[in-house]
Order: sequence, then C-alpha cells, then structure tokens
Amino acid sequence: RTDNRQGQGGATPTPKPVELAVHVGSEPDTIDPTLNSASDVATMLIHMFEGLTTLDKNGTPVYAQAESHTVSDDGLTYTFKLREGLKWSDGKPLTAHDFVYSWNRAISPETGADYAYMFECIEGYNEGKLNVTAPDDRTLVVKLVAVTPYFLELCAFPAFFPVRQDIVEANPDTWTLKPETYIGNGPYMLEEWVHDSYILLKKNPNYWNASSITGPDKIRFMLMSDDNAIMAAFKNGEILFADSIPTDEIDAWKGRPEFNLQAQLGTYYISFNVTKPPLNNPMVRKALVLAVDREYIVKNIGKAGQQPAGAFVPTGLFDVDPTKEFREVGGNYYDPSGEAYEANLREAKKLLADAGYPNGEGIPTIEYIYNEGTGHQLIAEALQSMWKEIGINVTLTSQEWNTFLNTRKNGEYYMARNGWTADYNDPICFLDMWITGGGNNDAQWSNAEYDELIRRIKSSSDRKERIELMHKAEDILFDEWVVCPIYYYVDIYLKSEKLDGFYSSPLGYKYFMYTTIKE
Amino acid sequence: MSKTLLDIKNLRLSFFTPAGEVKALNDVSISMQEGDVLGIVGESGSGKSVTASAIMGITAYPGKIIGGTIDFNGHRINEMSEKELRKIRGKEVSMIFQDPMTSLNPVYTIGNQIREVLRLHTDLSRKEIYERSVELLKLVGINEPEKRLKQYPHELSGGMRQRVMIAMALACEPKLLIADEPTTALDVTIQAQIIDLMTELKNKINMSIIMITHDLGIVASMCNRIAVMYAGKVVEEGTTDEIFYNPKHEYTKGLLRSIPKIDSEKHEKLIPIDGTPVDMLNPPAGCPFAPRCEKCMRICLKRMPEFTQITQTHKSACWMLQKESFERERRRENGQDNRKAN
Amino acid sequence: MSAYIIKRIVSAVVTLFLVATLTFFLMYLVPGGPFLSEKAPSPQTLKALEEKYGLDQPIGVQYVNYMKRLLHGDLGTSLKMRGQEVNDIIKTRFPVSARLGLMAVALAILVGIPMGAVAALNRGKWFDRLIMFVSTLGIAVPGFVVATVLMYLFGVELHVLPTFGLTSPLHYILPVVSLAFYPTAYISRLMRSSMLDVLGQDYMRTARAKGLSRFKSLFKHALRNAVLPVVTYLGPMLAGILTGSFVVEKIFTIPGLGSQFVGSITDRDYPLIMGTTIFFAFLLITLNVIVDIAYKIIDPRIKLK
Amino acid sequence: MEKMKNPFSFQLDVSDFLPADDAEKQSLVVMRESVSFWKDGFRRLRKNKLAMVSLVVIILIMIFAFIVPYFYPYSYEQQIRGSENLGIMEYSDAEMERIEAGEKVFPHILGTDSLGRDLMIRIMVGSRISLLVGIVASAIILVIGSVYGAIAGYFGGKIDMIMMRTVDIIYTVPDILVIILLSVTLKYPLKELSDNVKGFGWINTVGIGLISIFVVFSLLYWVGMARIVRSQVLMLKEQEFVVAAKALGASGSRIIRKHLLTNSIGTLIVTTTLQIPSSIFTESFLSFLGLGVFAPMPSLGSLASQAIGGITSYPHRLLAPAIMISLIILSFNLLGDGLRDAFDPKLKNQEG
Amino acid sequence: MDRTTEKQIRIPAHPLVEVRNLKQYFPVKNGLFGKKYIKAVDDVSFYINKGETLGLVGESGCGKTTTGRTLLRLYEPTGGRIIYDGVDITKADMKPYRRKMQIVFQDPYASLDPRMTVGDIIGEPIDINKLAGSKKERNDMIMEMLNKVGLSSEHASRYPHEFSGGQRQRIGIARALAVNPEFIVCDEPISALDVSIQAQIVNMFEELQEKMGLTYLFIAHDISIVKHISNRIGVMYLGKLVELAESHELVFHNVHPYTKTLISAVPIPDPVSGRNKKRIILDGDVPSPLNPPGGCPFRTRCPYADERCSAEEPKLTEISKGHYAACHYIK
Ligand SMILES: Nc1ncnc2c1ncn2[C@@H]1O[C@H](COP(=O)(O)OP(=O)(O)OP(=O)(O)O)[C@@H](O)[C@H]1O
Ligand SMILES: Nc1ncnc2c1ncn2[C@@H]1O[C@H](COP(=O)(O)OP(=O)(O)OP(=O)(O)O)[C@@H](O)[C@H]1O
Ligand SMILES: [Mg+2]
Ligand SMILES: [Mg+2]
Repeated sequence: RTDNRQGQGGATPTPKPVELAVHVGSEPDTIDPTLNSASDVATMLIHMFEGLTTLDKNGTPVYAQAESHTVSDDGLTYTFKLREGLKWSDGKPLTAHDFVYSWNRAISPETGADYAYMFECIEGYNEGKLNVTAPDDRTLVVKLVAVTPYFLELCAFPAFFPVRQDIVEANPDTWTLKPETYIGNGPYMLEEWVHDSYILLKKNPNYWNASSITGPDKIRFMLMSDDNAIMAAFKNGEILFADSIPTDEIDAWKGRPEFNLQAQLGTYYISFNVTKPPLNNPMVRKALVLAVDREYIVKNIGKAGQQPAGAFVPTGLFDVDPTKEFREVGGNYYDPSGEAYEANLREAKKLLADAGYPNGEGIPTIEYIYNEGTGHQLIAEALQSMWKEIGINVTLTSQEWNTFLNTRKNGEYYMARNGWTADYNDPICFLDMWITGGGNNDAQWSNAEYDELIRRIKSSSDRKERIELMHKAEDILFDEWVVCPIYYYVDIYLKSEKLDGFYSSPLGYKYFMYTTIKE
Repeated sequence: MSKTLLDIKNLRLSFFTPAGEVKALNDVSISMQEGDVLGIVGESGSGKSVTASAIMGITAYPGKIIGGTIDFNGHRINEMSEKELRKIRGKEVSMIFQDPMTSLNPVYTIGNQIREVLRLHTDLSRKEIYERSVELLKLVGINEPEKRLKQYPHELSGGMRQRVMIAMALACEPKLLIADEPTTALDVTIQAQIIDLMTELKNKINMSIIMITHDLGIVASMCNRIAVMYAGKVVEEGTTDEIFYNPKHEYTKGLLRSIPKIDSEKHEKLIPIDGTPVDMLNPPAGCPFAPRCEKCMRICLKRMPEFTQITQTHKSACWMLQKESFERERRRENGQDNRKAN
Repeated sequence: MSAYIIKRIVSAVVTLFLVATLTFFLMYLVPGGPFLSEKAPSPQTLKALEEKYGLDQPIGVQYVNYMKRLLHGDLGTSLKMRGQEVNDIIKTRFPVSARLGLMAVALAILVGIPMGAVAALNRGKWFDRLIMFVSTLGIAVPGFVVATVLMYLFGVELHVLPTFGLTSPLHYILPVVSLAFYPTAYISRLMRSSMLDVLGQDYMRTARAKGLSRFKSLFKHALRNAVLPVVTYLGPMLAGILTGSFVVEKIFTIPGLGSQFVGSITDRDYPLIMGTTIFFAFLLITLNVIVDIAYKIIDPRIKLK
Repeated sequence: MEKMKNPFSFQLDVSDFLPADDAEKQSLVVMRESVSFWKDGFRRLRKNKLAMVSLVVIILIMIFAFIVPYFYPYSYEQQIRGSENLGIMEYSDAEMERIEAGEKVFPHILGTDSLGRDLMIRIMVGSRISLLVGIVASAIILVIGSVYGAIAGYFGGKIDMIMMRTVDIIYTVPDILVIILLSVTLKYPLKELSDNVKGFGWINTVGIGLISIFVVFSLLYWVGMARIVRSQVLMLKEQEFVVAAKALGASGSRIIRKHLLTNSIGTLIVTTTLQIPSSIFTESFLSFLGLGVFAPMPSLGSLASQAIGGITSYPHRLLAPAIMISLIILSFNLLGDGLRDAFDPKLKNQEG
Repeated sequence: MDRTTEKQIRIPAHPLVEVRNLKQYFPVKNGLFGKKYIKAVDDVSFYINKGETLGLVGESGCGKTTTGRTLLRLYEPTGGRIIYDGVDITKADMKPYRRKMQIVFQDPYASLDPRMTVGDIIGEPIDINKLAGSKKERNDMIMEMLNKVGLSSEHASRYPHEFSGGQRQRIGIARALAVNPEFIVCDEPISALDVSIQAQIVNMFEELQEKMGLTYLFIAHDISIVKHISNRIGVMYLGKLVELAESHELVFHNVHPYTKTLISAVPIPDPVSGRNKKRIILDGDVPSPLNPPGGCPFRTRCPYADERCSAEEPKLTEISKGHYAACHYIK
C-alpha cells in the first residue's frame, strides 16, 4: 500500500479511507459492459470488470483474467487458460462458462448491444451462436472466422467482459442499477450510484490481484456535464481529474502542468453527400477539401494541439511493421499544413474551373449542417469563410443532436460535420464504414471496387496483405474525395499534480486503479 | 348653548398634484356644539369629505393643511402628532364612509375588524372584547351577532355592512361620529333603517354627528344644523329650519328648487341650476357659484363675498345680502333716493 | 369544496389525456429516434431493440398500448437509461428538484414581497427606483449567466461556497439563489403594483380612521390583499420551478428532473418524455388547485367553481 | 359670536352690483386646455425622468444597432487572420506593423473572438437581431395573445372553456418537441415559398431563421399573454360602455377592437415589455435547436451563451453582450412602466 | 306552459312596447353538475304606449336593470315575449331594432369608454349603423347631437374624464339619440348625479320627449323623480312586478304594502313634514334572488304576512282601471 499515511500516526484506529474524486463524463446511459458504447463509461467499466486481457501503460494487451493462451497454427483457434480461483465481487467463482454466456449475450438481438458487431470475427456470429466453448471451468476455446491479429486487444474491450448469468437473467434490464446486483470482477466494485450526481466505487476484495491495486480505497466518478462547473470543481480541488475543459480556457491552461493531451484514435471530418449535385462531382469535393486551412482551425478553434488531418485514418494505428504507423506509411493525400494552404487554394480554384465552375460560378449555395455546440459552430463559421475564398457560398444550419444524427444518417443533407473514433487499434475501424449501404456511410457513397477490397481485408489472415489492402482502400477514398478530414482528435484532460500513477490508453480509457494522492 | 365640541377656523387645504395645486378647502369655518347633528350638504367635489378627513387627521396624500385651525374637544387636531392622533381616532371621533362594500377589508371577518378597534383603544380582555362586539352588533340591530362575527363582509348585505361600520365606529362611544354619505349606496328602505338607527343611537349614547350627504331629505329629517358647501367653501350655515325656510344663498335656494317633492299633487316643472360645477384646479376669482348664479352681479365675478350674519345661528356669504346693506348704507349716505333700490 | 375538487379532477383528467395524446404523436413526428448515436447501431441491433420496446408496431397500436399502461399508472421504462423505470426516475429526481425549488420559491417570496411592498410605500422616491431598477435587472439577466457568474464568484474566486452537488446545506446556497433570481424580481414587481392598488382602497382609509398605526394597517390590511396576484402567479411558477431548471441543475451538477427532461427529449427517450410531461401537467394542475384553495383562504370572497 | 366687520372696508361702487351678463359669466368658466388622452399621457410621460432616460437609451441603442454598422470599418462576419483572440483595444502584430507603416487601423474596441472577428460589430449586429426578435416576437405575442384572450373572455361560456383548455395544453406540451419539429419542417417550405412564390421574396430578406422564430412564437409563446388579457377582458366586459356598444348594435369584433383591447392597454404595455427579455433569450435557445438566426449572424443571446465557456479567460466577451441585453431590457421595462403609469388613469396614489 | 302566455294585464290597442310574461333567469353553478337560477326577472308583463313614460322602481337587485336590458335583447330572455310596435322581437334579428330602441345608463363614468373622444363615442352608433355617408356628414351629425344635449361642438375632441358627471350623462344621452330612436330605456340615468344637476337632466329628458315624441322606460330607485317624470309606475320586488298604476294613483292611492313602505321611506326635503312623517321601517333585507321565499316574495318583510302569503303567490290583479297589484289582502 502506498497510501497509508493515516496509519503512520497510529493514533487513529481506523484510518479514514482514501477517496479520489474525478470527472470522466456525465451520467451514463448504462453501465452494462455489454451494452455500453461510450468511452467515458468504459473508463468506469475497466475499474469494475476485467476481460481475459487488459491494456497496460503502453496500450499493449497483457493477461488479466486469463493467465495464458495458445493460438492454433492457422491462427483461427484461441485457447485461453483462466487464472485459478477467480471470483466475482460477491465471492462466487468465475468460470470460463461465464465468458461463453456473456459473449453470446452480446450478440443476441434481444440484448441490443451497439458493439455486437465486434464479435463478427468469431465463428457463428451470423448464426447467432458463437463458437466459443468452455471444455472446463478454466479453459475457453474461441474459433475465429479469419485471422484477427488484434483479437487479444479485443478481449480487453468492455464488450468482451464477463457478466454474471444468474443475476443478469434474473434482472435483465435492472441488474446494473443497484450495487447488490451489479456484480463485477474488476479491481473495484460499485458502492453507490446517485444518478446525475456520482458513481462511487470501492475496492473489490475478491479481485484476484487485489494486493497489486495500489489506488485509492474509493473512487468517486463525478457525473458532471457543464464544462464551467467541471473546471470550477477542478480549480477548487474538489476533483483531481477533469476530462473536459471549456475550449476558450484551453489557452490559459496550456503549458500548465495540469494540462495533458494525448492523441486519440479519431478524426474530425466533414461528410459530403456524394449523391447531391454539385457534390456528386469529385473535383468539386476535392476543391472543397483543399480549400480548408486545417492549421488555422486547429490553432484557433481546437486549440488543444490537434493534428491537422491529411487523410482519414488517424495517427496512432500500427502498420505492418509495428514500429511504424499506418499513417506514416500511407502518407498524406494532400498537404494539410498551414504553409501549403496558399498552394492548395490555388489548386482548388483550378479544380473548380476545370469542373466548369470558374470562381465558383454556377455552384448554388450549399448547406452545411452541424449539431448544437460552440466548437462545431466556430469550425462551421471558419469553413464557411474559407470556402468563400474559392467562390463557394455555404449556409450554416445548426440542428438539435438527434435530429442531426437522423438527417445525416438518412442522407438528407449536403455537407455535415462528422467524427469517428476507433473502437480498437486497427485501421479497418475507419475503412469498413464506407462500404455500400454501411450504417455509418453517411456520404451515401458506393464503390464496388472498394466493397470488394473491404471484403478481402476482412477475410484475409495475412497481416501484411490486410494492411496493404487497407492502404489501397484509403487511396480509393481519396481518389474520389469522399470525405474532408479536418483534424485527428486529441484527448485533453486536466490532472492534478497531486495525482500519481495515472495512465490512459490510446482508446481513451483512464486508469485510476494505480494512482496515489500526494499531499 | 352647551359646550363647543368642534371648531374649525379658516381651514385651507390643498392637494399638490402633478397637474397643479387643487385648493380643496378654501377658508372653511364650521363649529358645532355637543349634541348637535350637523348636516353638511353640497355639490360633489365641494370638499365635504376632505373636511371630514381633516377632522380625523387623515388627509390623503398629497393633501396638506395650509392654514387655519381645527379644535376638537380641547385638542388642536392640526398640530397633533400622528401618534397622538391615533389615540383620538376611533376613540373620540369615528367615521363611517359612503360605500360599505369597499370600506370593510374583504379578507377579514367582521369580528376581526371590530375587535381591532377595541383592542386598540381599550384594555378589555379577549372575552370582554368578544362580549362587547356582540353587544355592539345587537346595538346596531343585527340579529344573531355571534354568527355574524364569524362572517366575512361579502356574506352580508349592504345595509348590514353599513351597520357593522356603525358598530365599529361606536365601539369606543366616540364624542363625534362623522358619517360621510353613509346611505348613498343603499336603498331607500335600508336608508330609512340606517337613519333611524343613527338617530336612535345618538340619543342613547349622547354623541354628536356630522352627517355628510347630498340628500336634502335626509338632512331635513335628522339634523338640527346645516352647513352648505360649494367649491371648497361653506357658503351658508344655519339651523335646519333657517336653511329650508329662509335660504339666503342663491346656491341653497337653487338646490331646494331643483328637487322634486313626492307629495306635491301636480306636475311642477323642476328648476335646475344651470351650468356645471367648478373645476377645482382653476377656481374662479370671485364667488365660485357666480357662473351658475341667476342673480350674478359683476362684483360676484371679482371678489369673494364675506359672511353676512342673518341671525345668531344663520350666516351666509352672498353678495346679494351685501347688496342690501350696501344700498342701505348708500341710502343713509345719500339721505334720499330710496326708490332707486331694486 | 368537494364538488369543486371532483370537478377539477374531471377536468384534469381530460387535460392530462389531451396533453398525453398530443405529446405522444408529436414525439413520434419529431425526426430521430432513441437508438441513434454518432455510431449507428447495426440494422439487426436496431430491429431487435425496436421489437423489444414495441416501437416496430404501428403508431396507433403503440398509442393504445401506452394509454392502457398509463391507466395502470405504468409509465414504462426508459429507452436510454437502460432498465430504469420512468416512475423510479421521477421518484428519485423530483424530490431533489422540488427541494431546491421550494427553497428558491421561499426565498423569492421572502425577498420579493417585502421588496415590492417597500417600493410601493416609497413610490416615486429613490428607494422605489432602486428596487425597481434592481428587480428589472433581475428579469433582464439570463439564468445561465447568473448561475455561472455566481459559481465563479463565490465558488472559485472567493472560494466560500461549494460549486456542485447537494451534500450539505451550504451546497444549496448557490443553486437556490440562482433559481430564485428571476421569480424574486418578478414577484417584487408584481407586489409593488398590487400594493399600489391596495393602498388606494377604501378599507385602508377605514383602518386609519380606526386609529391603526401605519405599520399595522399595512401589515394586516394591505399585505394580505396585495399578495393575491402573487399567489396567482405562484401556481405556474411553482410547477415550473419544482420540476427543475435545466440550467441550474446542469451547472451545479444536481440530479434533478429538469436536466433529465431536456435530456430525454434530445435522446428521444419516448417513455421518459411522456412520463415527465404527464407528471409536469399533473403537478401543474394540482398546484393550480392548491393555489386556488390558497386564494380562497386568503380571499374569502372567491368562490371555487 | 364674532362681530361682523364692516363689509365695505374696501371701495365698492354701484356698477359692481349690476347683473353680470352671460358673456362675463362665461369668461370665468375656463374649461381646461383640451388635452387629448394621448397628449395628456405623453405629457405625464415626459415628466417621468426615468422613462425619458430609457427612451433616449433605446434610441441610442437603435442607432448603435441599425445605423452605426453601416459605417463601421469591420463587418460582423469578417474573419481577420492573425487578429484572433485580441483583448480590449489590442492590435495584432500585423496591425501593429501597419500602424507603424503609417496606416490607420481602426481599433478593436472590445477585442476579437477566436476567429478574429471584431466583437464590437458583432455586438452591434447582435443587438439588431435581438432587438428585432425582442420587439417583433413580443408584438406577435401581443397580437395573437390579446386577440385570443379577448375573444375567449368576451364570448365566455363554452367558447372560453375550449379556448382556455387549448391554452392549457399548449402550455403543458413540451415546447422543445414542437420546436424541433418545426425546425425540420419549416425551413424548406419557407425557402420554397420565398424562392418560388411571388410576393414572398421578403422572407429571404428578413431571413428564414427569423421568420421561423416568429412562427414558433406565434404557435407557442402567446399563451401567457392570452391568459392575462382574458382576465382583463372578463373584468372590462361587465362595464357599461361595453353594454352600451352592444345596445348600439356593435359586433363582437368591434367591441373587442375598440373597447376591450384599448382599455387593457396598461396591462398590455407592461406584459409586452416584460415579454421582450424572454423573447431575446428564447431566440438564443432556439438557434441552438436550429431555429434561430443562422451562423455567422450573431444575436446577443448566442454571443452570451457562447462566451460562457470562456468566462475566466475572456470575461468581457460575456459581459459585453450581457450588459447590452440588460440595458435593452432595462430601458424597455422602465419605459413600459412609465407608459403604464402615464396611460393608466386609474392608478391612484393615496398614501399618507 | 299555459302560464307563460297567460295575460296578466289588459293591453291597449297599439302599445309601442309590450312585454308578456318576461322571464330572465341567470344560471349559476351549484354543486358539481347542478345549476341554479337567479330569477332576476320572473314573469313580468307590462306595456308602454307611444310617447309615454313608464317608471320602474324597486330596491337594488330587484331586476329593474335586467328588465330593461332584456327588453332590448341585450340578454336573451328565458321566457315570455317582447313585442315592439306590433312585431314580436323575442327571437328576431335585432339589427334593425338597435336603431329604434336605445338605452342610457346609470353610471356616467362607466358607460363612456375612457379611451375614446366624445366625438367618437357619439360617432360610434353612426359608424355601426352606417348612418353617415361621408366624414363631413358624420361630423355634422355629431355636432347636432352635442347641441341637442346642450354641449358645444368644441367638446367633441375631448375625453370623458374631462367632463363633470352631468355633462357625461349628456354625452351618454347624445349617443343614444344619435340613431334617432323611438324608445329609450333610461336605467337610473340620474342616480349618480349631483342633486343640482339631476334636475337639468330630468328636464332634458322631458324636453326631448316633447320634441321627438320619445317613449321611455324610466328606471330609478328614487321614487320622487320617477313620479315626476312618469305617466305610469311599476314597482318591482324580487324579480316580480308587485304594483302598476298611474303615477299619481300609485303615490297617493297605493295598495301594496311594499309600495307603501317604499314611499314612506323617501326622505322629505322639508324639516317640518320630514320630522312628522311616519315612516314604515322594514326589518331585514331583500332576500337573495337565488333563494327567493315561496309564495309572496314580500312576505318575509311584510308586516301583514300570514300563512296564505307563504302558501300561495298572489297574482297581479286589476283593482281599478289600470291599477294592478299583487297582494292577497287588497282592501
Ligand atoms: N387625493 C386627492 N388628490 C387630489 N385632489 C383631491 C384628492 N382628494 C380630493 N381631492 C379634491 O378635493 C376636492 C374636494 O373633494 P371631496 O372629496 O371633499 O368632495 P366631496 O364634497 O366629498 O364630494 P362627493 O360628494 O363627491 O363625495 C375635489 O375637487 C377633489 O378633486
Ligand atoms: N349577468 C348576470 N348574471 C347573473 N346574475 C345577474 C346578472 N345580472 C344581474 N344579475 C342578478 O339579477 C338580479 C337583478 O339584477 P338587476 O341588475 O336587474 O337589479 P336592479 O334592480 O337593476 O338593481 P340596482 O338597483 O342595483 O341596479 C340581481 O340579483 C343580480 O345579482
Ligand atoms: Mg365625498
Ligand atoms: Mg340596476
């Protein structure tokens, strides 16, 4: 134990438990690991549950509930060996059967999990019964459809966490609501959930590696949603960690030790509806893409050191050679730097002229929609003025969030703000969405060659081939200029200097279980 | 004659409104003896109510007494502090108002509002106050007083409410009761009841009454003295008989002529007073009645006439009266020419 | 009285029914749906979910089903906050909002009424002007500015008051004050004008003629009559404030109904939208009845019909 | 008894006692200079210093919002590169260079925002929008609410019952739902209308955003006004002058127009001026939901709510629009109070 | 059914206005679904000949105003018939009759719209009935009306609050006269006026009647005025007509105990006869029209009432020519 200062005095018989209050997000819709799709909730979940593997400080998977695994030669069968004496937080033993149940539950339509598709790589996904078996209590055998190099990473993903069959079946919808029924297997367990106020965790004595958990006795996740309130609470020391900052305050915090940023696997981009003229013309789209000064947006609006995007797949994803990034290898499709802006602009104008719209003449006013929010609006306003430079007039329309999603999804727009973050460390996350008819193919784009590429990637078991195909796919995306990337996301957060031992994964999960608070 | 109860001398009172100074009372002198029932009659806006509130010391904002004195039962009202005045109000002099509908607070019971006066001016215990309230309601002829005490003003008829107002006014057996048009809002049959009641009570507890009204009929039957006001002035004052049978001021005369009498057998044409009442913001320089007066003379338009004492008890301010003495004087001066007088 | 209550109940049921019906159809007309998010769920998942919650049925059927359940007092379960019953959500959130709201109303009344009354008594003098100036300002400054500024001033700069949650009495101060800001200003204006009316009434003259002191006549006779318009305003205001303020709850991290309600709409959480709306309507109607009765107690002339 | 003094202590002559003729009498009855109701009201209004100051302030704000922008060297949407996030009266490096080069650069009085837009001009234009919204929306509310309330109150009975139930329902049904619905349904038809139907071109000039705001107000926010007017009308319709008009054969609409509404003017003024602030705030709320003015056009409400995120770093960005809003509202309210006092003759001031 | 058409009084050949068994009940809510009625006017019949004045007296709330207004169809009558100049107008479209039948109100303050100029007030009937072809004509008509009631043309641009009560009442009369009516209901037109002004107005009414051949229903509670101006007088009590006779007859030879009380209660503006006058003082108040006593309405206050009075409602009967009274004990 690192935090036993109270004990040193010896005068206090029962030391006051150390409690850490942090903000990672607002009231969750659900804390069912299978159902969750929010990354802030995932942070809470990794404290209360554990998969077969977990991610370490470097983001690489390490054994967690599993103590070892073997992979068949064809790379399609994974056999995990679970640790001995694993227990649920209520003391009941945890077995491989629990994983079988949980994973099958995740893909069941009744469950309605957003992330069900993550189990696609396992055999039997389409039939509704996964080929996952537990020959004995400590062995789990998983049959995959294709080689999935990131499968161990997937196992660390919340959707792959085990849940307790008896309890979930008894309270299918409500088991997450009360500490008594919210049984996990992670280092912490739920003590109290006051909706819209906080979620309080305490240490789980039944965790297999409880002794290694050096973090505070209790963690209180404050469920706040007002940026100013969060900042005020952080300033006051009422919380030691804050996951969001009002954008206009970023400049003031930059350079302070509390201010942290970390690249995130995500891209802020603009969708073109490629079915609507004049956006059905790739030259026009390219002109629009080129006419954006990304550095300006990042510097003046994003402010947090986001990286101007020169392609769609963000930085931070590995290429064939794991020391190289996919992005590095793929390179930019255009130069997103500020210096190149003038040249880009010239090219954009030329493109427009070539497309038959010299100086934008003949292009009707195009509508750009975005959802409510100051940052989105500022970007929209900046884009509007940049596009005006090449003679394209854009009107801005803000929409209420759900309406916006609906409009975008149904393709009832011309241009729309968009954003995508990875669920796991593989570029496919950013590419398979563009297949014809894909649920997130907001561009309504369709390209047979591309579809075929994606199909091949998905069934390929060769990492090298896969990556190469993925580069190819991205090339097609930018041959046709389907999207207009703006910047790659970064994760900014404020962390008190008092907090030691904190780390966070590239997917944005925050680990508090090893933190200590210094005076 | 018995003791003087109220003596108002040269009272001047103005309202300082944004539109200008409204000279509501312009040199008003009235006096009354103990036991008198003084009627004040006059046009609407002639200052009757203002006079009454001045006696109570409750002149409304933005009104101010700017001259004269009010002596009541040994107190100089216009020089007393608010605190001293409060001891007199409701105890030695009480007032009831024209509209019993609005003069009672609608949200408190009758009992509550009567109790308030008694608690303020007497040291009676709760129980005694209750008994006194019951007794008072009985006195003013309200049946089932216990029940009435628990009722709210809106649950009573107009006549009943006015009785409650009277009961409240009588609570401390005041020396003087000022009734400002107490029956105007009531029906004739109810009016008759109230007037009967007041006369009866006056005799019972020996108080004096100032009766303010428009209705000459009421004055005729209940008052022994009458003051006639016009435009902030008392223009004639005398005993009831003197005013009715020997009116000296043209306004009084006109007033008497203009009312129909129910007991007259034939259809007589009414003789109205022409013209309209004075605008008190711009009162004329001379006699305020002059513009409406049939006998108006040039002097009337220029100068306010002084009082002429007709009898010990009767005085009137009219140039017509002065004219006679002026002519008498002139006759005496000239010795002859007595035919010239009109 | 009981006849009055029965009558009100009958009309309340009709109103509730109409409000529920209108909201129901409005809700479905509004684009979007409860299961949308930045990452669209797969069509299978979507279908499964819609089936699970009966959203795949024709709207008419859904309506009838909903109404049937409503009759049994069942408001359904939230679509967004998985597993939580709307009844429970209201049950846990409303008391929080209500507690805050009641305090704010109390504050507004305790400050607004004397302010208005004093202003009326000093009509036209500088004190009146000052009070009217301040209360007009109170109406003019938007709630989110008030709350944020208060939070920064007292929470961060002066560091004397906590800025979030409701764990101690101290925690109530900032949200209550922010919440009370507008109603205080409004009440004081209302009070001033009705007080001016009352001061001109005949019974005030009667009170003076009785020999009552100024203070007493004001306190006893004027206040009670003047407060009537305030009472009328109180009904809808209470309903609004008790069901919580989105802004204040969001800024001070208070688990109330107000933030929940706005959230439910952006989430298209149909049962929650319905539940909260019906609850609000119910509360509004109830409070209006209570206000009517309070009105009758204050002013016995009022007949309840 | 006082002794009579000599009545002729001053000189009188015989002619004084000659009867006065009508002309002489009449000359005395000076009827007050005729002041019409409105004139009289305005005279009283002019005496109300606070109201007059407010009026002046309103006029100044109008000039500030509607006229000054035409002469201002910056425009509200102009993003000056390199001049982002300037403080009050600050110049950017580039501008400093230009100044050193002898050029005249108009100062950014209130600084610039994060896109390098001059805040002063944005406030001016924002004031224009907010004033427009505040006044027009309040006017719409005034018209719809008062007509509706007057009809319900005047006809009474079943009509009243149905109309007031409708009001209750509109009041209770969540407005956001309706607004969202309108935000998706209104825009394109309005655009259609302005583009394709003759005579509706003005819609584009005013802006579809503004028009749709007004539609929202005319659908949702008039109910409070309707209630107030109704209760006023219930009181007024018992007045004899209304019966008189009926006896003369006046129609319901005439009575409502000529008698009931004109006599509710005091209430109408006050309620309307109180409505202005909430209209201004509602606009910024609506623009979030996709119904307000479209970016980059600012309104005071949206300027304030966007600045709230930078309250510690750039407090002036919040303060400036907030003060402007307060100023507008304060002056409208004080003027409204003044108007009410001036035009409501029944307000007595009786306090001893 | 029969009762409603029953003839209570003999009606001469061609009366201008005829009212038969007029009823006006105002519904008041009672309990949950119950309704009660205020029988403001209950089975009242009378007629008015052309050029005649019928006075109507009675205590406050006895239904005088309601009678007058129902007669003008300002309220829809609950029962009975109104016949104007031989035409039954109980259900007729009133538009043409609004020009023939007018009303003057009690309260000169409340009956003039404070927001209109005098000119507009008088112009209103002209506008409504489109009596003037041009603006000038309208102006001329307004001036004519003003002159008719003794006001000058310069008054047209002023507002009511600038006038004294008497002048306002003149404005009210001018408004009624603007349509050139034949029949005017005068609803206590002088009660709110100063004594010295009352006579002016009464005289004016008389002059106008002479000049224009007007017919009046003259409502007042002051019986001396009513007697002065009316040819015949009806006395109402609690919604019923209790006595109807020639004015002189009614004042000096009245038979109904209520009429007697009413007349005795009028204060005489003469000290001697005033002091000596024997007044009948009634106990109590007029009962509420919501719960009228059964039988004779007056029985609760009548000094002569007995069982018969509570059991049976007396009918209006003709006791001498043109003199009707409703009392069981008419000598
Ligand atoms: N509060 C006030 N402000 C201004 N002027 C006032 C005020 N009260 C009374 N007056 C003026 O004082 C004058 C006398 O009023 P007062 O009420 O005494 O008349 P009155 O004789 O009682 O009339 P009425 O018979 O109508 O009651 C009137 O001209 C009136 O305009
Ligand atoms: N519109 C109405 N609705 C309900 N009740 C009414 C209405 N108008 C009059 N009444 C009632 O009808 C009865 C007769 O009223 P009305 O006004 O005719 O009496 P009135 O003889 O004219 O009295 P007053 O002398 O006070 O003018 C009263 O009890 C009154 O309350
Ligand atoms: Mg008076
Ligand atoms: Mg009447």
